[in-house]
Amino acid sequence: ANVPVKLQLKWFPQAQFAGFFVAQAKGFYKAEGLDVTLLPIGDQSPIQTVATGAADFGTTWITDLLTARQQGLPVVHIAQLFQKSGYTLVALKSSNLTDPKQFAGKRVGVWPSGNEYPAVALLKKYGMTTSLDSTVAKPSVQAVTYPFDPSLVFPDKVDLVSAMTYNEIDQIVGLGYPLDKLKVFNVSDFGINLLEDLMFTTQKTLDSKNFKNSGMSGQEVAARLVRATIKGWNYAVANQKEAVQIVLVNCGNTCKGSGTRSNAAGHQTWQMAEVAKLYKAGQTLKGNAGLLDRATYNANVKLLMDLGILKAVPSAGAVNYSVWEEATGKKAK
Amino acid sequence: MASRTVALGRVGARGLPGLGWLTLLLGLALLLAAVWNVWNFPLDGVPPARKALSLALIVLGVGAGMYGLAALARRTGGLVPALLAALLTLIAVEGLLRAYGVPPGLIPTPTRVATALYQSRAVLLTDARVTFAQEALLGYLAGVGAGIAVALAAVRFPFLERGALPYAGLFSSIPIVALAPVIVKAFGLEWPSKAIIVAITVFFPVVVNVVRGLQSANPLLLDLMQTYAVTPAAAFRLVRVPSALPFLFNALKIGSTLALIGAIVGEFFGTTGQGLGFRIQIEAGRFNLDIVWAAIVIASVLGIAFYGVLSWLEARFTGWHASRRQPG
Amino acid sequence: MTAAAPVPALRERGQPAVHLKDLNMVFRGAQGDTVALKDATLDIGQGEFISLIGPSGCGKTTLLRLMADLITPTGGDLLVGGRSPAQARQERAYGYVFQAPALLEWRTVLNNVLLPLDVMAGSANRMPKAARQARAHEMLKLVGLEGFAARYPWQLSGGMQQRVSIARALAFDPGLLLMDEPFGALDEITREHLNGELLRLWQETGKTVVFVTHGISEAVFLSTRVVVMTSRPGKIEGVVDIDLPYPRNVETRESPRFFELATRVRELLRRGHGFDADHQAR
Amino acid sequence: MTAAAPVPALRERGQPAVHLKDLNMVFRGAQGDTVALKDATLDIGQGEFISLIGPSGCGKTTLLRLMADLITPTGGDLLVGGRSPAQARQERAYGYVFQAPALLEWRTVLNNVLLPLDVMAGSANRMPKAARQARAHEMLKLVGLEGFAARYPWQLSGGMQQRVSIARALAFDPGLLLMDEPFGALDEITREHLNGELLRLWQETGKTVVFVTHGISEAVFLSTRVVVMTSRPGKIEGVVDIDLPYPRNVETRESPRFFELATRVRELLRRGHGFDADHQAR
Amino acid sequence: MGGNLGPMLIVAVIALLLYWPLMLAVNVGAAQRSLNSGAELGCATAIACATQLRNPVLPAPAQLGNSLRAMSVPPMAPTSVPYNTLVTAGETVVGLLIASALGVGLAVALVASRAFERVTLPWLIASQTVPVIALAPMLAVVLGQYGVQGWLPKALIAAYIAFFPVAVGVAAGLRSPDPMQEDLLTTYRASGWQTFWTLRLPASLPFLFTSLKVAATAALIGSIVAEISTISFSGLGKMLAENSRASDTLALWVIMLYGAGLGIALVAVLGLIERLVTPWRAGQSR
Ligand SMILES: Nc1ncnc2c1ncn2[C@@H]1O[C@H](COP(=O)(O)OP(=O)(O)OP(=O)(O)O)[C@@H](O)[C@H]1O
Ligand SMILES: Nc1ncnc2c1ncn2[C@@H]1O[C@H](COP(=O)(O)OP(=O)(O)OP(=O)(O)O)[C@@H](O)[C@H]1O
Ligand SMILES: Cc1ncc(C[n+]2csc(CCO)c2C)c(N)n1
Ligand SMILES: [Mg+2]
Ligand SMILES: [Mg+2]
Repeated sequence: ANVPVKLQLKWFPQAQFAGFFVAQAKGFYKAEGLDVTLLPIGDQSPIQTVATGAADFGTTWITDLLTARQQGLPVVHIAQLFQKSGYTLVALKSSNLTDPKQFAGKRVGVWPSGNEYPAVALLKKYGMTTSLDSTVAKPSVQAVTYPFDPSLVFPDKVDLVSAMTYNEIDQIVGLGYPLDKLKVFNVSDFGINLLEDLMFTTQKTLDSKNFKNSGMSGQEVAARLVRATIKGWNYAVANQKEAVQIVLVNCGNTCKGSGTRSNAAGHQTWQMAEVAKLYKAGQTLKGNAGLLDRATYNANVKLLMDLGILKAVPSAGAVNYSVWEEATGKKAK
Repeated sequence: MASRTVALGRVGARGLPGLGWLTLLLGLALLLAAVWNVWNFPLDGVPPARKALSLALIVLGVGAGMYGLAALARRTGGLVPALLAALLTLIAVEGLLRAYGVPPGLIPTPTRVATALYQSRAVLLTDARVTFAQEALLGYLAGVGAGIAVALAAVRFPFLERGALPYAGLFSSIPIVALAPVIVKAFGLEWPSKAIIVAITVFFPVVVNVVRGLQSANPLLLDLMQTYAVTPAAAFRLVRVPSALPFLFNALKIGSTLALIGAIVGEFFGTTGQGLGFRIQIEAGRFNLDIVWAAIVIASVLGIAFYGVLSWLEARFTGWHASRRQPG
Repeated sequence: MTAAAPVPALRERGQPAVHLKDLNMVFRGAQGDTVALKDATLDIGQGEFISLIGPSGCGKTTLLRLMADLITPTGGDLLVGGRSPAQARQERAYGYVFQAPALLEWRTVLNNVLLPLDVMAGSANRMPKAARQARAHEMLKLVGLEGFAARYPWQLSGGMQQRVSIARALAFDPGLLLMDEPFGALDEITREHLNGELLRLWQETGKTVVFVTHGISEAVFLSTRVVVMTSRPGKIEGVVDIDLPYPRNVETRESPRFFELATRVRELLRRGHGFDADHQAR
Repeated sequence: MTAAAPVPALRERGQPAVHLKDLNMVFRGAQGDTVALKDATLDIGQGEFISLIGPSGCGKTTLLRLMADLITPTGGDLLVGGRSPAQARQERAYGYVFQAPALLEWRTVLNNVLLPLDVMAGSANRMPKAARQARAHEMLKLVGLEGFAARYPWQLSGGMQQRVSIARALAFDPGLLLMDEPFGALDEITREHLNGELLRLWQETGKTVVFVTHGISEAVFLSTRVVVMTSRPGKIEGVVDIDLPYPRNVETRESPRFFELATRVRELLRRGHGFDADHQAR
Repeated sequence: MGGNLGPMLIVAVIALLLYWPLMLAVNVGAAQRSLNSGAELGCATAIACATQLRNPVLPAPAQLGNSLRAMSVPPMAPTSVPYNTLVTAGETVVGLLIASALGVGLAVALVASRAFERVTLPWLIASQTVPVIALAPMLAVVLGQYGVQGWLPKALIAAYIAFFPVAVGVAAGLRSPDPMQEDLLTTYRASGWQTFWTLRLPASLPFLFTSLKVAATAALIGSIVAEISTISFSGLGKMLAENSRASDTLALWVIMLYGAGLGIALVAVLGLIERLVTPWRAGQSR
């Protein structure tokens, strides 16, 4: 019998997780002896479901993982899928904003719940502060929080709005603002490359000698999971049309865009193309899909410490390279 | 609601501070020992023997404490037993969380929450001001005012009572959460949208209760007014309004708890960066659950105070009412 | 009875204080109609003291409520002081003591008695505030409750509450008093005391009184005429003229004539009663 | 009175049914103590019919509640059938008719009458279900309500409700009946009818009855002795032996002796009354 | 309520008539701002756009009707609103049942023990003033730790929010019998249980139902919040969350309508049960 594994995604089902859905649909997980359930989630952090054992593995982004560890949750990074940040701030071209330096005095829309850090980091880099920082009395930028839907605030209530390249930008287009009317500030272009979709688990799972009485160790289950997932991603990126079809089967109400582009197939095709760009970058281009780039990681840690979000350098236990090594048979450099 | 039970301030006959206090103090001591026993260890570093000892102490301490508290509560009224119960529970929880090494990112210990409460007091107070004074209070006042106005109209014009009031009953069973996103979308992210959510949630119970109250006037008293041939307005003022007061206060108290919850939920659907709901949401995302709990503590303290003030006003203005009479 | 300018009193007109002719009252209800009053005919003279007596549910209260314009007859004629009941009510021509005390529980005893005076302060029979207070205290004294002015109604026994409501009805000195079992909740001695007071008041002021009671001797003792009613449907069974001499006092109650009249009333009552009427479900 | 095995009746013991010696009851309250009963001494014989009469608030209800073990005296001796009131209550030695009907609104009239039989079904005076039903119907007939068995209390007039509560108290055939103004809400004819029924019942069964009333003639008509009480503090002012012959009927009420006794009671009442007692706030 | 039908219909018609100009007024503003900002809405003027905005402030009746139809069929598909309404209804009902059991038990304890009341009651009141909604996600996480997943945590959170009104209402009800009625049973030497079953419990039923109606709404809020904030594969809350992310305002309106309908239906059902269980109140004026 296959080993039952619960994997916590970090959002509702969509092409952002194409690799996982493909691995499942194509039987890559089965081939590894795993019976994987993919769990969707809304606003909450995937960390908590994994830390409490409601799920065995999860995907999240780096800030979430490191802040959680700082608060005593023993979560461990095991694979890095997206090598590049897809976080952007979007303005109307007509606003004549061309450089982050001009953001002072503007209103910036950000998502709460820990999703606000890339924006904060970018602003800080240009010497600006926000009301999100509780220690600041007179912030130079007014931050507006809202639950992800850009139409709530853009363009009426904010000058700049948060958007993932693969989702919200297309939603904004759907609201009636084609790309040529938008100015997109990709935070990774400004040196803020806080890493996103990664895989993690708990130290306890990794340490278990006999994962759920399967006869396999936790480490081995993790390695098989990572191996099949990378295979799934490689397939999805290579066969995007097919991948989108597989995603659409899984996504119920959640896959549509908004406004005039409120059509699931079209929106997910956009999304697939965009996440493929985030996947096919950095270490993936060097043939090391799934590997966490040490330099980027160190830069991320430094950035978070500069922001005051991390109080100390995370212990070495925060990242486990051996799972990736066991999964790929390569040596992590 | 709890008209008969909310005797928060009454102190019963006091007996000798005997066995009850003694066992309670013993229980507290045992619990403090349990906490001290596992105080300075890393989360995953509590030696099994210490953990076992603390658990044993907690079981004994809670047992002794509850026994003492029960004996005490039989003689002591007012808030004292309840506060002692809270103290007992908090120390026991502190001990349990420390003994099991529960990470603060999951459940913070009471001492951490207290610390956060102190350290973040400035921010939290500003948040509380926005959530309470602007969103909850203004929304509450607007909702109550509109509710009373509509209730008066409904009683004045029977057509409205028959045609519109049933809808008020129906609307009052609509869940706020289903309402909140639509309203935030319609009225924007600033505090007025939250005040509107609050106003709507408060509005319906006020309408329903005030109408019921105005109609609860003793028909005999209305007949009496007839025999005096007074104007409808005078009959209203002399008989209907006083009869409605107990019902109004009931609605005001229900509304007070709904108001805070409405404001906080409203903030989950978008803010300009202030408020207790915003704070809870943002800090939960950063795993700063100590601040989250501190915000919750502030919200409930405000809620209790709000409720208390209303109860006090109720006692002042409806002291004549049957439910407030001393027996005998 | 010094204070309060008298109401433009009914008795000045020389008409019957109350005039009923074939008066009918039918309550329409979901489970059928109730004939509460059938073809009642009666003239009550100025300054009379009329008692209504009859079994429970025979329409005594209904009759009083008709006179007070609290309900409208379904047939027949009704005049109060020569005018329609509605007009009489507008002119505040009568005082009404309800079967239950009907006190405003949020007003003290004194303020309850002051209520009609306050309410009418704006109208023709205006009184300065001090006079109103004095008048209210006087009325409380009359019913033996001057020590309870500052109490709330719930602090009083049922009988005391009833007395407050009597004081209240007397306070504005109406020419016509409609009293629905005002002394029902009182013990016999208090009751007799108040009977005496009421009689005195009636004699001194020349008011017309319509008085509902279950007490035969009370009715005989107080009245100029006793009207005996029967139930299902409510009808006037007979009228007994009470020719007892004045002043009426303790001896009156012990006179053979009193006994005779009481027996007449009892007989009439028994005739129309049929205790069995209650045995069957309506 | 055929059904129901009689309770191990008090009358079999040859002791007074109720024995009071210097009985005191003081209610302690925030605004001071109320002496509701002061040094009451009285022996009630087996099979006696005792009426308690006295002004409102003189302690009549208090005395009944003491006998029923609903409150505990603050001083003096009290024995019910030779035992403590508590024990008498445990033995279900008495039936109590409260001043208000105290019906359970969710039970039909019949089920209200069945209530004591149901509650006691498990105990010594057990009765099969059919017998209980028959008994309840019999009691309803006695009070003239057999047509109303299936109604709910709110569908009845106040007087009818009171009669249901009397039927309920009689249902389990207690040896001692404590009745607190049971006929207060009834018109005089119905009242007289029930007086007759109660008298018949009492004679047939030899029950002991302690009966509170405001009606002097009712008290005289029914009782073997009338106990007159005074208020503030509640005391026994005097006891009047009623030596009227049996059977008592309409003629009894018209006899000179009846009149004499009633006057005696009235005098006693008046003596201890001091209508003025009510004038001052407590 | 039958006699109110005519006036209710008239009011409904008036409300609908007033809705149209109101909707136009608010939407024209929004459309104008969008057009000013250069959006391509597929319509030329603000007036023209007002009834066909993708994100209207107030939806046009036709839009709402279309969405309602589209989201309601096929009724039992996992993506349709009726199906998800049923899911939420199930969680709410189970939550309400748990809340009733808990609330009644608590009420009995409160009435039985003065000491228990003194120790717990202030905290029960406080628990009402705590934004339970903020606690729901954490509660779900804690429950998840013990393998409580799926619909059960939603029902438990619903129960947590709903038990208080039940407890307070029933406690008041258990205390409601007239002291004289209690005395009556004392004279029968009725046991505590007999007094409870024959007197207190029936006396508390009207109170129970009044508070159950309040609790039903609270439970509905609880289960929707729980669906939003915990892992859910179905339910109104899950649909709200999804569609809010997808900027689908019309869908939000449709879901809201279904939620309102569910709340109203729950209260109506309770009213029906109340009539069956308390027949003695049938003709009484309340
Ligand atoms: N509003 C009403 N609707 C229907 N029936 C009514 C109404 N008011 C009174 N009745 C009926 O009219 C009849 C007379 O009632 P009324 O109150 O006048 O009796 P009463 O003589 O005053 O009795 P009691 O001595 O009990 O006060 C009764 O049968 C009663 O049921
Ligand atoms: N529970 C109590 N607490 C304080 N005082 C009480 C209590 N019960 C009765 N009293 C007082 O005791 C006195 C006697 O009351 P009780 O009810 O026995 O009078 P009663 O003779 O039955 O009067 P009524 O004819 O009005 O029924 C009254 O002054 C009353 O105020
Ligand atoms: C469509 C879509 N929108 C937002 C997120 C949430 N999210 C994922 S990464 C990130 C930024 C942090 O660097 C955020 C906000 C998502 N997963 N999918
Ligand atoms: Mg009447
Ligand atoms: Mg009494």
